[in-house]
Amino acid sequence: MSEQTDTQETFLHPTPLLDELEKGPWPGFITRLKKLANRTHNPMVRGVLDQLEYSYETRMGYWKGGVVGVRGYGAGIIARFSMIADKFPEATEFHTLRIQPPAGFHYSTKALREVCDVWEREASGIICMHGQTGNLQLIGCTQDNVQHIFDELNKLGWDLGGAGADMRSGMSCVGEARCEHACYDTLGAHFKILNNYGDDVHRPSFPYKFKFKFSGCPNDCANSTQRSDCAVIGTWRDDIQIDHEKVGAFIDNNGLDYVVNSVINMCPTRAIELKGTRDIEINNSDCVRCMHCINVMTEALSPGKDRGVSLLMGGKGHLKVGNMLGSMMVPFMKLKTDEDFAKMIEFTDRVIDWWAENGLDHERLGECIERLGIQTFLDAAGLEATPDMVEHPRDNPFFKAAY
Amino acid sequence: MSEQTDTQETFLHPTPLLDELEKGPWPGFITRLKKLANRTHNPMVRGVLDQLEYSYETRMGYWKGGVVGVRGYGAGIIARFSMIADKFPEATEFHTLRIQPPAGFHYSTKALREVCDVWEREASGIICMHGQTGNLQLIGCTQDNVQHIFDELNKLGWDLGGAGADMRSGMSCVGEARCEHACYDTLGAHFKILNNYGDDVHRPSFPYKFKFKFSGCPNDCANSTQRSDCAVIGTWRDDIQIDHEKVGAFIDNNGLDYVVNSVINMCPTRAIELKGTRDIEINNSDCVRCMHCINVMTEALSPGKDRGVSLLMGGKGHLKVGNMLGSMMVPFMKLKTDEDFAKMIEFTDRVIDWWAENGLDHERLGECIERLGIQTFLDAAGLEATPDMVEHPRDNPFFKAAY
Amino acid sequence: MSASTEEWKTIESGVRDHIPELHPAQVRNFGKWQYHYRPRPGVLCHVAESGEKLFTVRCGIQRQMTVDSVRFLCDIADKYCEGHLRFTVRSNCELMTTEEANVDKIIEELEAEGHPVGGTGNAITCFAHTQGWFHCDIPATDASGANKSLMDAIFEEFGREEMPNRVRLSTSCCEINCGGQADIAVVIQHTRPPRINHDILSNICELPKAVARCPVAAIRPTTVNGKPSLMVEESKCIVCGACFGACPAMEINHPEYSKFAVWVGGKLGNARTKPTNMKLVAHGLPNNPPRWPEVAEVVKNILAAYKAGGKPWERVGEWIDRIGWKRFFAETGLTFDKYMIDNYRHARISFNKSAHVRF
Amino acid sequence: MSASTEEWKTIESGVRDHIPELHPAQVRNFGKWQYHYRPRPGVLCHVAESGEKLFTVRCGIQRQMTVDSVRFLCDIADKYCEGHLRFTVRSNCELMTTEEANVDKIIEELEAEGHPVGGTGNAITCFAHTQGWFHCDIPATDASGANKSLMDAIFEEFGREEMPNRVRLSTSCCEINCGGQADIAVVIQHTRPPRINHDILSNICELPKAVARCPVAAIRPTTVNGKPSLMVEESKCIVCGACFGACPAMEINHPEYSKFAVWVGGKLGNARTKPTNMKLVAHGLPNNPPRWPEVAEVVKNILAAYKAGGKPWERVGEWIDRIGWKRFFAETGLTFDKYMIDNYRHARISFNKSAHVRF
Ligand code: SRM
Ligand code: SRM
Ligand code: SRM
Ligand code: SRM
Ligand code: SF4
Ligand code: SF4
Ligand code: SF4
Ligand code: SF4
Ligand code: SF4
Ligand code: SF4
Ligand code: SF4
Ligand code: SF4
Repeated sequence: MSEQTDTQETFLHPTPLLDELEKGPWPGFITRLKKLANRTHNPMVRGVLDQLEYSYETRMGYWKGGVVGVRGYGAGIIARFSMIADKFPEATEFHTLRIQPPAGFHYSTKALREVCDVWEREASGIICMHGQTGNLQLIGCTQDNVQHIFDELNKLGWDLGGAGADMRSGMSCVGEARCEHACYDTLGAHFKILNNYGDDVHRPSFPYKFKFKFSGCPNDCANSTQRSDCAVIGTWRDDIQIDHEKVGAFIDNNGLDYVVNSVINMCPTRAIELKGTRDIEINNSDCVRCMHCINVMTEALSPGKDRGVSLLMGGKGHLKVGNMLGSMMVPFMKLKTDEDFAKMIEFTDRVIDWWAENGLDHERLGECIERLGIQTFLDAAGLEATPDMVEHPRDNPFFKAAY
Repeated sequence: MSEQTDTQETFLHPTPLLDELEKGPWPGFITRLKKLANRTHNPMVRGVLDQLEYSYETRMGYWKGGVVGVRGYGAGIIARFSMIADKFPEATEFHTLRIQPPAGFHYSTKALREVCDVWEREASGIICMHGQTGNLQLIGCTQDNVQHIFDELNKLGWDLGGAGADMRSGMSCVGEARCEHACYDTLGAHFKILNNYGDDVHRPSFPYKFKFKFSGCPNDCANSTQRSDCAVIGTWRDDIQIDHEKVGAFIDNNGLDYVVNSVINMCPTRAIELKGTRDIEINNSDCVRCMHCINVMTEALSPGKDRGVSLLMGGKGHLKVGNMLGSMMVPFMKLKTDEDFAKMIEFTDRVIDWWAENGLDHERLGECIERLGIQTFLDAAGLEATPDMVEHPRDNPFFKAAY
Repeated sequence: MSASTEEWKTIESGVRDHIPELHPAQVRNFGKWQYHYRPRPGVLCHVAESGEKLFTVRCGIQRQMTVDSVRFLCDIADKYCEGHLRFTVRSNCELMTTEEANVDKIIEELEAEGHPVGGTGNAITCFAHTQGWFHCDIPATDASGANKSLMDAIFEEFGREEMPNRVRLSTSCCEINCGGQADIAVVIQHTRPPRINHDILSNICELPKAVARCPVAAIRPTTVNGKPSLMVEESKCIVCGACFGACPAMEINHPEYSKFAVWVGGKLGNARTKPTNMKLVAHGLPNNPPRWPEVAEVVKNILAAYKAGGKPWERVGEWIDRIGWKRFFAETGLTFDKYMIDNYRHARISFNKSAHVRF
Repeated sequence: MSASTEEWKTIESGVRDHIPELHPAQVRNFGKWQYHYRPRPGVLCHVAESGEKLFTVRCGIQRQMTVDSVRFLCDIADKYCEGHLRFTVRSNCELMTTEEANVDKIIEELEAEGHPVGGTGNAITCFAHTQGWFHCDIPATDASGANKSLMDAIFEEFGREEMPNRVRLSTSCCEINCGGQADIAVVIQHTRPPRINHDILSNICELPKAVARCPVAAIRPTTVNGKPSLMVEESKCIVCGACFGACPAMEINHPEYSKFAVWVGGKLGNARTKPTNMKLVAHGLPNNPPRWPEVAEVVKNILAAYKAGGKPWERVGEWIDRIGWKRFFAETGLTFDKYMIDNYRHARISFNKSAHVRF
């Protein structure tokens, strides 16, 4: 080991490898953690840095899981016990609370400061903003204290998110709160739908995890297609709105070649035609709602007025089967009125019930559909087959129709 | 049954359903078969028509297989015994000789008439031109006579093709014999390579069938990619030959818009650029040798001069796995000199040996590669991996590299 | 017919040498062709570097020929083609001559005998078809008859070059699909698991082979009347018919429940787009000999929609790629149903894994 | 820290209501935004139907934050943003103001504290990264450290909008890939079958669960030293690491043999082309803390080639689709090898099933 480079204080043990991460322009987590430890003299933070330094040295991880929870809940805490607590007793425990943030990751400073205060007072003071599933992750507390901390946070209006075989916390793009493309209120939908499944967030009873993600339009800024079991993506059924004057202005400003090369030629179905030299026309029955032209000419074009959502189901990561993208199951539904929401939840209830009954242990919805066949799923979900669901009809004759 | 509609002769029994197939403008096989029977009074033809009529009535087939062969060969005859010989004794036997035609289905009338004469004299007189694998199929003889017929044909220079778990007869497009696109001599290659495997054509010892098909260029008029285990497809490595004057003439004749819409815009990799209004330029490193521009502007464009073949392997039909297309295994090799052929056969020997050793019963090469993994296959075949072999690199992390 | 008497020692000659079989002009200009054009539908003219022209007349034949019809073609070849002729990979016959003046004569004689001239360029050409009830041991229909009926139904298009691009057709008499992939294919579809004929099974069937043949392990050994036999787990069975090929007692064909399916968008060559498999667009059509009118209707509708909507050089599958499957079903009047969504091995690959959607 | 004493009855409040958390201008113009533009990298200006403008300053943070750094951002939000702030799905922080004049001040204060401003439009943005040695129980590396090192290496591009289109990056500390699909992803790759720690296995492992977790049935029950244990059939094992998640005794990580792999062309949204999975383009790179220079080198090369060759709006995968994989490997100096050809479940789908080839 080389010499300790941190000269500020002596509270910390030497971490020469980690100190290398204090170099360079990107905000450094080591620098901040060290500052925190030096200010608060929190031994857990020191212990964790020591163990991390040891990981950097030995190139191995040293956390193991376990069962840590709060009263009445079966999930929401990720337990971490050091496998080498004898070496680093200060790192013996390092549990994480997964807190559900407000939809779209919006915070008042008041709310956020309250969390910080509890977390500094009661635990490590380390906060991950945010986990890839979207949780506000409060990293680093002990088993003893976890109930108390949770109670404090719960009093402030915070609740735990999902973990294990349950409904996971949702994620939503900023949507109508600050985006002109949003075709529905992602934040409201996130709030209503996740809270409808509150019980399932807290009490694992599914075959495996289930994630909702909410994107206001097909740009899918919330990564819903790739990373959720049920992607709720804004779309529209009528024609793209064109402000022809602004099209003309756009062409004047950017040049005709830019419009041809970067808009017309990039439409995946060649649905856009140039009209003369200062206008375009869109053949809306060929448009697949990809957003590209609207993205580029955002002042001149916008989604239609008859807006709603598409539901894509079965997305998930690599594990075991290779990455699965969610696939189109409900091409269009309205999602605005209470009735619309009731319908949507009736539908996802049917889907989740079917999966809960049929899914194997550790089997995601997409895998379950794949194993049992899409026909079985469609019947259970009460869906009619449409060509929107496929890139193309089947290319093998191996099916048994009911006739 | 309705009344017999055939008024020419009384040799035949009534076949009212088949007679319906005598209507309409397309050449009718029933009409010709009836004419043949009426002229030759060959009872086998009558019996077969009777049984076929019965199939049309009952919507079921009535042939079963069996073992019929000629001395020293294990394949080449498709045996057919009637399952209802008691009903149609004249149709008791109806075996087929699969004869290998000359490459590209070229015949002198002399050669063809000789076949006809033997076949009318000794058997049914029914000839299928051609089977989908490419055989000249002599349909309809008895077990008793099959050796004699084969001897007669063999004396005339004909030999049997494949059937069963063996090397099947090859197929080739007309190639250099009448096509300006041909990048190698498909007929010569068919002749040399199939005859190299003559023993394997006649004596089944493979896990299953193996087919070669030869197409002179990527238009693949011999359906090699879809329908053969080893597709030999002509291609070129250097630049497309352009006669710029003829490009100009083509544009003059067909219009600029035709060249833009039907050539430039249809190039799969957009490798073609318009130069002014009377010429084009091709970016050959983007060209994927699809043939389209050459097909359309056949006078002005032609394949490069450094010609050879690509080998695609593993193509086959639907059965059990869904249709498998052959896939690129050897992007380029020369196939002109004896040395080139020796190299090619050395390679296909290696592939076939590997498959013969590793293939399960009834498992085609493509299925075997799929089951054992492409890496195993490449190693056995002595091939280096190249990006030409894939549409894209793998999208899952589930492999074990040797390091 | 006489039985073989003398002992002829087989010469394993293999493929017959093609050189003597070629038309002399093919030999003269071998590898030296420069371009071709089509003077009219059904006629090609290839021009060699030497300037020599070779005219080809392509005509339809019945594939299941007789010595008489072969000899008829030989007669024409002797008269006009220096004693040579060829056949195409799609069972058409090609008569070649260097004399332009012979072309019309050849056409006249062919047509007089009922051989239509056409099938070139952007015309439809003969169905690649298979053996069927006429010869195969596992067919559920007759491919030659279906071919004849269907070609009658769309006959005009053989002699016209009016499609956006060539249209390859095929028809197969069982799911094995010896007819291959095609722009439009008509294939028998099994719809019921095999009924097992226990009477004959134990005599004719290699049981383990039949068990091994099943791709989904639906066949299990069992005992029937004290004899070793087989049983099919019907819920697993995907009615592929593979077992029937291995064992004739696995009766998969049925006079009523063997149905026709129609497939589109198969592509064999590499022009523009890569080769593609064909896709299911209609099934459950009756197997209705001798003329299969219901199938013909579907094929005609698809052809009409493609003819009306395809751009020059777009093959059927390329046309659909452009307009989308939703419009394909709308424009052909066919109905998409849940069975058209894949549920076999690579099923999810064909799902619409995106928010791309048309309204 | 004090232990919980009184009994608080949990309120299952679930997701916290977002309305009070929004910036007042977000509430006023909810659902009424008309368009936006980017005055400079890192700054968005959204214009509402009412004409009101909302400026957003986006800055990089360290994701694994401390209460101090959160409070720092709150201070700025209190000063300039009416007491509100938000974070993005990629762990950037966004500070919003209706006062154009505040923008420069916010930027100044952020930069002074080491928070770079950028990540908008066609810039690169923060790696979606994961827990790693810092917290996870199955990591083979440290994603936070790798993220820091890699962001340092390509730092300039965060503050510039000079790429053809946005570049999404991710890094994951095991093959499970919690970081998700990305234009360029850096993921630990297991390369050796798990070593089984028989000492602890029988105490901590639900054996049947571990057996069931294996996707290729490589794990079998066995007996070791008289105790029930497990064994791995190494030739079958695809080193996926799934068993390690189910049972910590299946030790898949290794200080030397856990390697880095680089993936490209993942796409999450639907703009133009459908979402796509990322593809393997480099593997066997050393897991070299604390700075992982070998990995940074590869990422930089890919970015440089893309920056030079991509057309406006083309994402990494779309650029490669256009130029072809052969040129991608040539232009990035990476080496294609046989392991990059899929041999898993849907392998053959990714083969080049055509004669399309580039030279
Ligand atoms: C914390 C987090 C990474 C991060 O640093 O942000 C994470 C961390 C873990 N993930 Fe994850 N995943 C996290 C987001 C994801 C995502 C991304 C997403 O949700 O958008 C995915 C891909 C999407 C998906 O759902 O498939 C993801 C796919 C997985 C998987 C593989 C699931 C699959 O079917 O492919 C596992 C393995 C498993 O569940 O057995 C997994 C398992 C784990 C475990 C629980 C490892 C384990 O089995 O013990 C990790 C706990 C780490 C820890 O100590 O906190 N994690 N994981 C993310 C959750 C934070 C949060 O709640 O906000
Ligand atoms: C005769 C022919 C159809 C025709 O009328 O043209 C034919 C007829 C039969 N085919 Fe075929 N196949 C014929 C070309 C094809 C082709 C096309 C090709 O070769 O280009 C294919 C698709 C390509 C391929 O090789 O996969 C083809 C794929 C099959 C298969 C499925 C193979 C697969 O792996 O998918 C079988 C089933 C089997 O072998 O078990 C099969 C089996 C059969 C059998 C032997 C049925 C059986 O198992 O008893 C048929 C014998 C019929 C008979 O009575 O003559 N036939 N078969 C073709 C051969 C004539 C010839 O030798 O020239
Ligand atoms: C004669 C034949 C080869 C043989 O040795 O028998 C042949 C001959 C020619 N083909 Fe072909 N093709 C022949 C079967 C095929 C097949 C296979 C098939 O039909 O089963 C294909 C693949 C079809 C597919 O992709 O599904 C085929 C795909 C082509 C193409 C590419 C068409 C496309 O744009 O997709 C061309 C290019 C063209 O049309 O200029 C072509 C071009 C040609 C040319 C123009 C080549 C030439 O310059 O001489 C020949 C005259 C074609 C015409 O009809 O106008 N040939 N051609 C085959 C005639 C079949 C028939 O009787 O109808
Ligand atoms: C803030 C954020 C949503 C949120 O609620 O947090 C967001 C916000 C916007 N996105 Fe996004 N996107 C955000 C993550 C994403 C993601 C997901 C991700 O990064 O993990 C995607 C999918 C990426 C993919 O396809 O792999 C995404 C794909 C897009 C696209 C499509 C880009 C494309 O051409 O492929 C647009 C359209 C555009 O750029 O005009 C877009 C456009 C936008 C616009 C312009 C929408 C608008 O009018 O307000 C927003 C400003 C973008 C900018 O940076 O210039 N956003 N956007 C996310 C910022 C992440 C960050 O901090 O870097
Ligand atoms: S997904 Fe659409 S609505 Fe949501 S932030 Fe992105 S661009 Fe806006
Ligand atoms: S949204 Fe996409 S598909 Fe629709 S017109 Fe615009 S670019 Fe084309
Ligand atoms: S495959 Fe090529 S060379 Fe052969 S006939 Fe067709 S176009 Fe000519
Ligand atoms: S051969 Fe095909 S890929 Fe090459 S330039 Fe011509 S059209 Fe393009
Ligand atoms: S398609 Fe089936 S029934 Fe028809 S010839 Fe081929 S194997 Fe026989
Ligand atoms: S029809 Fe196919 S799936 Fe059904 S039992 Fe026979 S082989 Fe198996
Ligand atoms: S990628 Fe693997 S190691 Fe990293 S956080 Fe996710 S599960 Fe843990
Ligand atoms: S690493 Fe994966 S494949 Fe290997 S034994 Fe474990 S679960 Fe099975």
